[in-house]
Amino acid sequence: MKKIAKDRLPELLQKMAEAGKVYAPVNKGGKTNFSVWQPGDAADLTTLRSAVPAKSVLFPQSETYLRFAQQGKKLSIETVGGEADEYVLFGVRACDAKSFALLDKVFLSEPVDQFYASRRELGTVVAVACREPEDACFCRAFDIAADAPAGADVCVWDTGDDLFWLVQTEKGERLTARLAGLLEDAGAADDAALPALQAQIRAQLDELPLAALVAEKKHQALKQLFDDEQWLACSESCLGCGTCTYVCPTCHCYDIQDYDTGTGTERSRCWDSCMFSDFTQMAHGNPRKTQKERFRQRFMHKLVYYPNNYNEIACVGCGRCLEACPVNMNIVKVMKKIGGEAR
Amino acid sequence: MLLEEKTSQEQAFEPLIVAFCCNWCSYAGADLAGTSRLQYPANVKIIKVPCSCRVNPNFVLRAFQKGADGVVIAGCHPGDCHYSTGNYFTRRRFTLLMNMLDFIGIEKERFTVDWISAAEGSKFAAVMNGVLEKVHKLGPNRKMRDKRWKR
Amino acid sequence: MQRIGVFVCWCGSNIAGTVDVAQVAQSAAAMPGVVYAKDYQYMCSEVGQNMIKQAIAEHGLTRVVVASCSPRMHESTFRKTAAAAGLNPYLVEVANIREHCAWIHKDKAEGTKKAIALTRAAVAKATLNAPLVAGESGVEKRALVIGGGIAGLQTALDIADAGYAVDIVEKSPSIGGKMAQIDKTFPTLDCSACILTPKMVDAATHENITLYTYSEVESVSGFVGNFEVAIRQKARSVDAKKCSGCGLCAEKCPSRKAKSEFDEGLRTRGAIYIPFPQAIPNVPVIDRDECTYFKTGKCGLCSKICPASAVSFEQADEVITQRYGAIVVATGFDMIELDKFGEYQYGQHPDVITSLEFERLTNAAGPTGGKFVRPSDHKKPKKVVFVQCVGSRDTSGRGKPYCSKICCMYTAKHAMLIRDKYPDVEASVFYIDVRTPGKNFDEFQRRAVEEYGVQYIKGMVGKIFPEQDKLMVHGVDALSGETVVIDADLVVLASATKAKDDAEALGRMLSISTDTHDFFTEAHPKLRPVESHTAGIFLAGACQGPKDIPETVSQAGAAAAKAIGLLSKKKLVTNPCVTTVNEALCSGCLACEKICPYGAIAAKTIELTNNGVKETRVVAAVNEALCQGCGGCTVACRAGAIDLKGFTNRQIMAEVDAICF
Amino acid sequence: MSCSCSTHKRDPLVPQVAVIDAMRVDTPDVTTFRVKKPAGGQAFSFMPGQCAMLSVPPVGEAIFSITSSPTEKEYMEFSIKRCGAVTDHLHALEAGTEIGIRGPYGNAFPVETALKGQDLLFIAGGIGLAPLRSVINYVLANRDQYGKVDIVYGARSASDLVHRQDLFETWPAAPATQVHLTIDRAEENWAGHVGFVPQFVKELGFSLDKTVLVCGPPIMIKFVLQGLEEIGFRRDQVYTTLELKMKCGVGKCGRCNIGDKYVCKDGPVFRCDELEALPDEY
Amino acid sequence: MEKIAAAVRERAKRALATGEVDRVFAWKRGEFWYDVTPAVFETADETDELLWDSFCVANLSKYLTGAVRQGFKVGVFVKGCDALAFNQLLQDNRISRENVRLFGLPCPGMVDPEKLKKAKRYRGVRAVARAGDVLALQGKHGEQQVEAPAYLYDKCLVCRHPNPVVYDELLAEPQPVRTPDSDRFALVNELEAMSAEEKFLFWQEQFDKCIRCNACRNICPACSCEKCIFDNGESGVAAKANADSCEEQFFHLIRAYHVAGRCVDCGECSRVCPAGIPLHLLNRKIIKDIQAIYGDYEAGLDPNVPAPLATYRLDDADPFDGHQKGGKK
Repeated sequence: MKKIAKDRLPELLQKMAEAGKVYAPVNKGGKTNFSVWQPGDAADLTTLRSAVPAKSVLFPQSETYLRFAQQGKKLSIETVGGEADEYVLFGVRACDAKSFALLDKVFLSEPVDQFYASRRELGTVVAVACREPEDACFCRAFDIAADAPAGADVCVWDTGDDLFWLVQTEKGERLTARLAGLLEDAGAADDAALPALQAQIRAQLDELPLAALVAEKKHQALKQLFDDEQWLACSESCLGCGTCTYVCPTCHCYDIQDYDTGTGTERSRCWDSCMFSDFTQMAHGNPRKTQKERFRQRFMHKLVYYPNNYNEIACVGCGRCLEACPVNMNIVKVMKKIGGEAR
Repeated sequence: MLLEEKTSQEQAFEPLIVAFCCNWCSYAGADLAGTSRLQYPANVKIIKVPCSCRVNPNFVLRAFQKGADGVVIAGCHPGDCHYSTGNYFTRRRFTLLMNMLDFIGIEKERFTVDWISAAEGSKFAAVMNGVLEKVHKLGPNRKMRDKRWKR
Repeated sequence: MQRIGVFVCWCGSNIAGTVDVAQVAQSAAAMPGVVYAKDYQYMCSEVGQNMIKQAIAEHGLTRVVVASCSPRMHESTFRKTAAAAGLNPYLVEVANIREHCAWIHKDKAEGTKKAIALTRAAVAKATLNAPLVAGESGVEKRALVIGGGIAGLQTALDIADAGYAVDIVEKSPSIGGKMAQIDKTFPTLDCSACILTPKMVDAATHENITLYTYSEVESVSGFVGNFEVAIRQKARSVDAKKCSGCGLCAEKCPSRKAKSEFDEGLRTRGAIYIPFPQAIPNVPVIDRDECTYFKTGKCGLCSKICPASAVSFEQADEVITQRYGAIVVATGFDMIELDKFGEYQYGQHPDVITSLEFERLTNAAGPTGGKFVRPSDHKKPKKVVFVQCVGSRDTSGRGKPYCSKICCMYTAKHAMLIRDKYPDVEASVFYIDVRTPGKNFDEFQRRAVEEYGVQYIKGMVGKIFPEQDKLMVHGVDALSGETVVIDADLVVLASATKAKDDAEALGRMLSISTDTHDFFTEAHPKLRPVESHTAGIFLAGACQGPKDIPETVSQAGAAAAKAIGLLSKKKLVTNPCVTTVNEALCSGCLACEKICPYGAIAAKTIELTNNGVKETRVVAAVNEALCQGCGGCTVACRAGAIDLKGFTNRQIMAEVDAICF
Repeated sequence: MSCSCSTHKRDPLVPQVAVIDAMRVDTPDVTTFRVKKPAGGQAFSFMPGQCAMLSVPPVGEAIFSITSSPTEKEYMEFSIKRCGAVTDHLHALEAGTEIGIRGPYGNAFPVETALKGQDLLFIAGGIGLAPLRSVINYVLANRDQYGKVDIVYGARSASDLVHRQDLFETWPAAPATQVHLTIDRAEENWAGHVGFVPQFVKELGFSLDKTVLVCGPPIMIKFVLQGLEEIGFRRDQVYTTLELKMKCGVGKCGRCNIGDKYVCKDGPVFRCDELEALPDEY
Repeated sequence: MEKIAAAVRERAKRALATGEVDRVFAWKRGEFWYDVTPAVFETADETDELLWDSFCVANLSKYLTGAVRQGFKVGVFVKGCDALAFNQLLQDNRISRENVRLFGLPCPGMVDPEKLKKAKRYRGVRAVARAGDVLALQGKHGEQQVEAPAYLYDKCLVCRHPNPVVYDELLAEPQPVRTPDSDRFALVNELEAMSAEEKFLFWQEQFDKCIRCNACRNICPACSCEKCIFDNGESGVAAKANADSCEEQFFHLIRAYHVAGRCVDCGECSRVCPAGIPLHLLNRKIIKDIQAIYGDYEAGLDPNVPAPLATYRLDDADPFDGHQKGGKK
């Protein structure tokens, strides 16, 4: 294990940035989000949840990936999407790290989404353990260890004074090697302090209001769950905004749009939400006519369809939707109502 | 002589002014300016609308997005509206919009509303010259530009 | 995508002089959708037009763009050209590269660049043009004239003479209006009644004219050619069919407290009365507020003595609904109240009167039988002071900021008449300016000064103090700067004219606008002075602004001509550039309805099945015949549910994009 | 993780250039586009029932079923009905214009497995003939590998019948192939059957050993399935192809799922007994 | 507040039991002490779950549009700001007054859990009770009392109408108005005083955070269009994502403009924004301008008074006049 004094974090980021872009949680205009770190930016390791999940680095909210040029009847197409250079994604939490694995199943399954794949390939993920989990956290329901984030290339713990740095993968090794001058070897005392810190985190997790939440694949038949009469009651308060979708680290629906640049066309894709009324609107009708159907789609997808296809629930318990929903409707309430324990 | 003194950068800046003119007064005023051979810069390009009250704030923002450095709405003088009350609404609507643009940091000088009658060819030219002068001083509008739009 | 043809006009050297037309055509050829582009010397010439027609046929053009002079010039020409080639005329767009380009720029490169941009905008708009078809509606061959004064009478007579039915609605019990109250008219000093009465009789007896006196317009709906008007005929309490007009009832009526409206309150009348001897119809009316029978249930004398048993206390208001093709508003004017002008003692002292009261005072049929005496002691005054601009040209807020226009002339008339009849009476006039433009007007006023020795003092009266039986008029002679004090016996105030108090309400009913002073607004101050903004509604007389009689009569004739022109049409073609509502998008907030100056938008309830659930929803509906196509509603509509044909949101934004190219 | 350098590997969302070789107006609102690579030939290989995404910048993309048979190697055909911005734009193009194309998307009718050797009954309505035509022509091109072919096809009116040459000349002339046409309402110069497709199918009364392929408007499919069941067909004998809003075509953008199946990836061809297990959300 | 809550429950129960209404829109307890969800109650039995506490911030008025349109008779609880919203919806013809039974609830101001969180008073809390302006935070380790005003939503601190302006019956004693109205525009004034550059940078940073989730729009009682232009591909201005920053400017400017003169200043847009954009400032700027230029008008106060953009005065201020007089230059 390596370590570095916490107040030297800017130096560390600076060093990383010398080799390529570094995405880090930075507070701008009152909210912390992952953005390309610039000298002078203070990385925010206190805020647990970035307003927008870290998936935005791998799967940007909006990405122009094609350029068309037309000359008379001739058409030429240029691919401009994806990432070309190595970069570091610093400060991801366990839940967000887990979300990458869930997104991988969608985007890296055949046919592979090359734009996502390039970002996944070229990025080195540095995860940070959560020192102070919050009330809305329920990552534990999905066996995610907030005290020991998995799925990252490097794991970092904030002890208050120091950052412990534990390499997880070869990529992490390479990054660590680049930072050799800054990171120092951790001592025996540190090695002992880490389990204590982790235990302290776990103890906090035990105390959370949702600590007892069990998330397992629903056992009922798909159609039975689909026809559950609770959907109406659950969805009645839903405003049909896309807040839950856009703050969700696992939601991955997207739209494709053309933009006329005046001299050509740019095609981009952007996040979309199945909560929006026009998501499935076709010229001759809409299979999901009311908010109930759209609401059901979102949660059936997370709790039933995705698990059917990939054997895991598409939720990481980050709690963002619990915090962000304007009317406090969220996946926990749905999990408890639909085909689950009757309250 | 004056032109030569300008820096090359200033010379390169050719502002684009989009002017929405009501059919009955200001468009006719622009026609009169033409008939009277009054000069105003070619940077001003006119879009005809039946009445200034047809101008949607969307159009104004759209023009700024697409690279306009200034936008003008010209209608009949209040009280002279062909549709009797149209420009009274124009007046309220764009009083608020102008203030909003100012509030988010778009210079007020980039957005002009003026009343130009069919008989005021010279006023038309004067207003356009004035707008251009102001916009020229401000320089290109970068604040609302859609960077994807290539001009 | 469309197949667009672009035609670039040289306009001789007018355009070609500053615009490289060939380059414009060449650039146009590369614009999206353009399949044909050509330049020619004169597109509006027959050869040019044929070129367009031929290209439409040969290249299967679906849209035509002409880059030429202002569309105000030749848009209709090119539309007709397209129509002749079988293309909907509204698929034509004109790029104004002459007035808006060639004529204002000197640099050819610059001009060419701009011409290309303007053409691109026209192409972009044309791409989104939709074929539009003008609708048709019929015309009800009947006109309504609101107001039975000289303006209304003249209008009605002219329309009736042209062979169309006309109804006159007059609020008071008799037609005649203000002119009937006037003694003599300037500048010829004709007897007002002598020239008016024949017209009143003509109107009453004209086979095409129906009079609704003591009546008011209650509601107006519909649109040009097809108005539907409800007229409330107030209960006269006298059966007009039975009444012989003998006047016995009015003579015997024991109630004598009511002030005569006709005589400006200078004498009283009965509760049952005929407003004035020449009144038409010559049928009395019971003023129910004054009538003892109506107040107490007792009396009924008139009923008892009426030889024709025409008095009918039970008579009720009647509402008549009638359809009209045209409406002429001729509601006239009033004089302002003078309660804010305390310095003149009007209302305090009986010998301070208004000019209109003076007319009654000098009238042979007036309260004094034409004897020139002052109201207080019925003595002949020795010194009369006239004060002009009482409330006119007054920006203090007490009066009106405009010039009432007639006062200079009638004041001169009054002074002249006094001096003519009673050379021993001194007449002085306080004035700010003397405004006498008009045929023989200035000569008239000068005669007053020069021949009749009326003393004109430039200046305003500061205050009037009653002193014993005199009125001490304190003024300033602005020319000498000296204070002038005149010990007058009678003071006549030329009070300002104003619009009728109910003008704004009537305007709302008719969907026509009023100006700041509640005078009705003409469609264009110069070019359409007798039309209102609402098609089919015309204006005559002082309801549109202060006017004298000759002006009023000529405007009445003009309004009649406009109305006749309208009524003579078999069909009206409606402007196809009107708004339409996309009901699927409309949320029924009716913001559009609230701002429509023509009342063309109304709520409509539709039933629809939304996701299998039946719902009723309110949406806006446009009456295309009323819509004039200003497009104001489209901006009020947040959802873009209401859009203007020919100037749609998409079209204008396409123009913006193209211009910003 | 595979190599993912975007410049070397084509993303599934990236189209290739193809050219509209010819356009044939079928009905007032349907035109058939013949599309090939600029150098000639199919843009990619496919099987009957699969779809392709066509791009017309700057309007956008839309997915269409390929109506030509893969056995026609020189080109691909798309019968496209005007119903939105992309199709409007396509209809206004001229032959020779280049567009973008990507695919193939979705599964195909099981022409090489379940349909082999079977008597086939095709039932189509309106533009629904487009995907089935690919199968029909594939079957006719490999005529000896399949049993009898019956084609029931209906449209609103005679002028709305697409692929008239196939309907009136090519297919009736093919061995052991029968074409049964109907239109919704009687009209002059129409001697054929009048009535809706579901009723017509019942009237024709086919033997129950056929394998059925159905495509048409949702309401037609619904009543055809009902009718077939009434006659005695089992659901597992019937195949249909579905259409939902699609953007990516590769099962990722999240719009076209019915339950846990993505129409663009797991469909669009479904055997009707499979559909029954899915939620009724299409 | 508990006492009123009981009355609220009782009233809802009675309304449903007697058939006075078909449905009641109210609030329901969620997972946490601060977690309250709007809910529809259809039977009297369900009303035990009904709630009235310091976290009933959600405005229920907008939910009425659907139910009323389907012909149900509905009962709804309205706080001060909710009642303004109700009136605005009424003015926009989105609901009809006849089918709605309005239960007015004078509001003591709602508590912002974020503020408690920031003040580190958040951890371990399991329930919050309120008596007047005292909040009792009950946690595992006992109770802690704090002053409520410090933790109220900003919007509640400048609330002008704690008491409903329209109701059929009022279920509690009216609340006093907290702060003078003038505070409301403090931030607007501050921004107005900045230079164009500063203003632009401020908003740029704010708009950059926007994720176009539409929460601000969907919660807004003045945003009640059948289909928003930003959702309508045909409108030509629809755009889903922040492909370019100008689109956020466009969206927020036009949204603010669309609610100009109709915004009841409930502050919900800012409350629900997951990116923390002070969107209400755009609306307040317009409200301030309207009041300064066109006189006192308060959206939602009286649905019969024409909205400022639906009317005009001949002598309206003309800020444009005088830019270029005459033309005789």
